[in-house]
Amino acid sequence: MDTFLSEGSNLAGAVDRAFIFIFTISFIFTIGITAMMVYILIHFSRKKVKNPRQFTGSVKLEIVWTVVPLIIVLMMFYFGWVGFAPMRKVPANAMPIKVIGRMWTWDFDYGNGKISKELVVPYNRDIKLNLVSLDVNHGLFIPAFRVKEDVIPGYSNYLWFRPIIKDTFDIFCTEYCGLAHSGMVSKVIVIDSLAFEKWLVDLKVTGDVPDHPGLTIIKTNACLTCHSLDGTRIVGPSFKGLYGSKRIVVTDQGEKEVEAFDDYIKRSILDPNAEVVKGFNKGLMQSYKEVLKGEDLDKIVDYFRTSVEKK
Amino acid sequence: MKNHDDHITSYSLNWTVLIVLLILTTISILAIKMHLGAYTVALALILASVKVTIVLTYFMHLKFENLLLRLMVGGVFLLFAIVIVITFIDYYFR
Amino acid sequence: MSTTEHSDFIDSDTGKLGMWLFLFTELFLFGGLFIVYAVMRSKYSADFHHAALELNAFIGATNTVVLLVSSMTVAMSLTAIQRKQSNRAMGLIFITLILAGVFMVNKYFEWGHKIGLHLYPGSDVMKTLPHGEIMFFGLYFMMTGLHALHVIIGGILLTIVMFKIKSGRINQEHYLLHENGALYWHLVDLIWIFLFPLLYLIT
Amino acid sequence: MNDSSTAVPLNFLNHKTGLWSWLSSTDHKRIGLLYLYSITVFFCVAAVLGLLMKIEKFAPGQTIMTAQTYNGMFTIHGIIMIFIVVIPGLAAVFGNILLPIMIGAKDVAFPKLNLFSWYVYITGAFLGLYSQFAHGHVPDTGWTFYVPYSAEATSNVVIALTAAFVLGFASILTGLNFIVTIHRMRAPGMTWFRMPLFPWSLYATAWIQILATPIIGITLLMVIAERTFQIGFFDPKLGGDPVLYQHLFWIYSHPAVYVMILPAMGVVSEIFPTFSQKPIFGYGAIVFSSLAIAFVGYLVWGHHMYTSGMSYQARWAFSLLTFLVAVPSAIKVFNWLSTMYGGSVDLKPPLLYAISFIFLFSIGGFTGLTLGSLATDIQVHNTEFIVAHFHYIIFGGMGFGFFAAIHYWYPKIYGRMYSNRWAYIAWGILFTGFNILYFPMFIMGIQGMPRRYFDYDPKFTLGQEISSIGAFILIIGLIAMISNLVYHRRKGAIAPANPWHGVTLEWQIPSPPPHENFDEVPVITHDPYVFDHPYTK
Ligand code: HEA
Ligand code: HEA
Ligand code: CUA
Ligand SMILES: [Cu+2]
Repeated sequence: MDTFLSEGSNLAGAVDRAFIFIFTISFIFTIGITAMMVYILIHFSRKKVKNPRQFTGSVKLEIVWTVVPLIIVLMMFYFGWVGFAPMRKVPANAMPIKVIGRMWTWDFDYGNGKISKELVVPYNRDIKLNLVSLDVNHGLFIPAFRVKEDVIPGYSNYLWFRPIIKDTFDIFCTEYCGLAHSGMVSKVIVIDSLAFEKWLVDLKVTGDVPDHPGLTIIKTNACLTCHSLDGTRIVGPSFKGLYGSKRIVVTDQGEKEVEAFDDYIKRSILDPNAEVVKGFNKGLMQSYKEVLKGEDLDKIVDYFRTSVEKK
Repeated sequence: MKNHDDHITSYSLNWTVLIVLLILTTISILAIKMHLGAYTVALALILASVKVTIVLTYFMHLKFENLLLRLMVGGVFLLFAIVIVITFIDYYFR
Repeated sequence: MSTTEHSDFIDSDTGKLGMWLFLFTELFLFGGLFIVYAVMRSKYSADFHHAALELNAFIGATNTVVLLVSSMTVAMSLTAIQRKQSNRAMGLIFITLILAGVFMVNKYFEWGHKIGLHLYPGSDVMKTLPHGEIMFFGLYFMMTGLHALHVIIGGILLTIVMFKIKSGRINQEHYLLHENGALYWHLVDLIWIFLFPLLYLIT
Repeated sequence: MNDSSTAVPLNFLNHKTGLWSWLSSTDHKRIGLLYLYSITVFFCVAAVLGLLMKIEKFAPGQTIMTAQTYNGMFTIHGIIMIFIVVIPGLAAVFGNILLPIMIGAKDVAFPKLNLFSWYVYITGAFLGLYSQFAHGHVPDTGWTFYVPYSAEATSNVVIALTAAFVLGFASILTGLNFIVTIHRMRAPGMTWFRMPLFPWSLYATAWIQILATPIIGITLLMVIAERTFQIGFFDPKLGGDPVLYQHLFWIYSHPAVYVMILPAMGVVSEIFPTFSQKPIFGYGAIVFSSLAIAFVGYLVWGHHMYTSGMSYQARWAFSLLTFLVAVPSAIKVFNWLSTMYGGSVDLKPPLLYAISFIFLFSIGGFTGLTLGSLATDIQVHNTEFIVAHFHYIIFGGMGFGFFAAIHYWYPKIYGRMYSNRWAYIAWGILFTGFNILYFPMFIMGIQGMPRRYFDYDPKFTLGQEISSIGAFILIIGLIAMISNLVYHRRKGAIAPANPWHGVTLEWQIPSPPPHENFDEVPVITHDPYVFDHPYTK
């Protein structure tokens, strides 16, 4: 199928094998049936046959043409299934890109507010597209990659692929979405990993920058009712500039100075009353041991670190 | 053009059927008070199905109809059940 | 069989088969709603539970009993006509119609109460509810509304039957319409038997 | 029904005259003809829309219409063709005219209901047309009315939905009537397995009609409720589920495609024995495969939703079921071929159409298998490949089946013969045009040309041009065919009662049939396709 439509992704080969299998069988049968009909028309024409034979059926033949097509279609099913199954198994390290469909454009969101109108992907990397619709149904179709999934509001659908040809390919919308449905097209551009990194850095930030996951955790656990982000003093010390700063804390043994790195921050969350920053009251904060698990703590620490680094 | 061979259900049979139906209704109302958890829906549906079967057989005279009609009714309910099951192949595994 | 000339009389088995087929389509009509119900309930089980508390299980149960009894009276009226007791048949149908009326009155109060609470589709209160509850009330109004429509149609059909018994056009020999009217009424009952636990008895 | 002395014997066409005698007739044959004429008119309207779309697509960019017009056009083209033309199609036209005759009855079980369903049908059909002209936009949702678009679009979608609902009701009533007729009205001696195959196919069809149609009815009602009362069954903004709508829609609309094709299969099952003068091969297998198609066909709807984000398990389960439903179709094709084999085959126009039915239906069916297979459907879903698939299978299958039927029973219905010569010529043009029109769409579809596209990438220009030219050839063939039939309705040679030496009951009564079909009730003593019976010798 190369001359016809390039096999632009790792998934294309198996799909094309299914095509070829089904088309070959179909071709053979169509030719066979047509040839048979022509043969009958010539050979058994009324001019030649005056005494049609009056047989009415044959159980043996019925069984044959029930079982043989059954086997054939099961094979077709198998090929289709084999070509399809990998499409739903996304490799764990695939690079996620959010695709936002709305009447009648595509947005490709690379995170941190970096949104592109064209899908630029690094060559030979696993890419996962998370499909989101803001209004009605759309369909994301990249013919050269043999992938297509609908983009349906209220649902989170996805697809993945690994581009294996460096080139530019079409993207179509394949779910009817109103007036400019046919105009809802874009391109996918496959480039070198290095070029991709550079492109991504150069991409202007146009969208909302989402919260750091650590900050999300901080917000959902209502930490901000006692600790501010901007340096204001509330019930507890502010988080501003926390990471790496030096603090005087009061412990049971007396005062001491600590540097606020990972261990200290985690200790303060799990056992807040062991070391209390001088000038604040003990006993106001409960331990979050039961609420926040290790991974969450890492994210929180990471948030503090990155928020300091940015300055 | 006449209904000569039609079976006539007696008044007393009708009464009996009603009483059974009322008892089943009471059970299904009481059942929800018993907090059976996940089984409540199942129980409610089973009881409803039993009631429906009774209505079909006696009130709607299926018991006295020919086999073909009974098969049709059974088949129609079965088909609907299959449709629900197949729909849930999608929703259950999502 | 159909060996006689064209006539307005439809032979009873033919007519009854036609009615049954029609009932099948009715079942699938409600069936579509049941599919939606099943899917939505599995998606929003907590909301469904919560919203169902708004429904008055007592009215629901009363209406169940009303419909079951009315089902019996129709069945009995058929027995009566078969036994040539026309007056009794008419009386029984009359009771059925009264019960249908009771059902509708209950429904009226039930709906009226909901609407009084602004719990109807598109209302201001409705917009503030969680999705699952909106869905529950949507289904509630659609299902009971469609069912109530069937109660009304069944009532009209039975009224016609009653007048035909009076005029003698339905009698011991010819009671196809009566039979079909009764079948239709039983269907109304059948559907309610499923609606009741699904809408009112959610835990 | 006596008057053998008068020049023109009384028959169902002339025993009463005047428009009202038609519009008020409960005679199944007249009702069938009412359907035939109304369907032809609607077909021509929708076909012209199809042609206009092809002209628009002759070149990329806007040529003769705006995108809005184009979108409205394929919507109404699809609605008319599916709901008004092919779903009633064969069953309402030839089923009505022939079913009672073929089973030896005087009429259907409920003649008044039959007339009533025609009126329901016409009401629905005009509602459909009205949605085009009513105040506001033309509906532009596609015939599938997918939500949320259909719940939000500002056009007259509600009218179009109501039309589809009303039409569904007519379809249910016809199906109900046929089932009862077949159960209760067969002539003495006509056991189930002495019934010809066309009635059998109608029987299977009728079950689908009464069990599947209510689902679309209630679904459309829900969409209407959603639009008018903001009950959000399907709109995600209100907690609804757009994919659930697709489930419900296809629970009906997939079985509906077998409502279209099964009667056509029944028609060719009549034609092959007659024109081979040989019993049908594998009568039982054909009967049971019809029933199997009806049953399994009810369970495969999800193959229209492979890309909708269904669960993985549902996808392969639906794929497997889809492949199973192909087997009964295969059985039928092989039985038809074997019926001709060893016969005395006479290539009259009806047989020519029946043979092209096999050819086109096979291509449509095999591409259906391409769609049924998961991997390949992902590629061609919602591309022109689908458009080609269903035009091949609906127009090439049901359409050519319809043309076969009309050429077969024309002399019976009107008592006149059309010109064979013109029938051959028209067929030649039609068949050529058909393939030129639709085959390129398969190729473009695989290359990625999506459907419902007003505009397209210039790389598809050549294919689109070839396809558009095919449409013009096709139209010439169609006009030739229709003219041949219309012209000879009055001018044709008088047809004998049994021009093709058929053996089923309709050929044993005069052409056109008398008002009450049979002077005396036929008593059936043998299987339907026995060719050495005294009647034919
Ligand atoms: C008359 C109407 C009709 C019929 C009969 C069929 C028959 C079939 N259809 Fe088709 N279909 C449509 C009308 C029809 N279809 C329409 C209108 C659509 C598009 C709807 C829309 O989205 O707008 C559609 C769409 C459609 C899809 C959805 C595609 C998509 O949107 O992604 C699929 C997928 O599986 C499919 C499959 C099939 C199959 C497997 C059959 C089978 O029944 C075919 C069986 C026939 C054969 C297999 C050929 C004959 C057999 C032989 C010659 C013997 C040899 C056979 C073997 C060895 C197997 N069809
Ligand atoms: C029975 C079904 C049927 C039939 C017969 C046809 C026939 C035709 N169809 Fe249609 N089509 C559908 C069913 C059908 N279609 C459906 C269901 C859709 C999907 C809609 C959707 O997406 O929602 C569709 C979609 C569809 C599209 C896709 C639109 C898109 O996705 O962008 C196109 C585009 O080319 C098309 C074209 C045609 C053409 C050119 C014909 C031609 O074959 C028509 C040729 C015939 C003529 C031009 C008529 C000639 C005769 C006369 C003029 C009569 C003269 C009168 C007398 C003498 C009395 N159709
Ligand atoms: Cu977006 Cu079509
Ligand atoms: Cu289908």
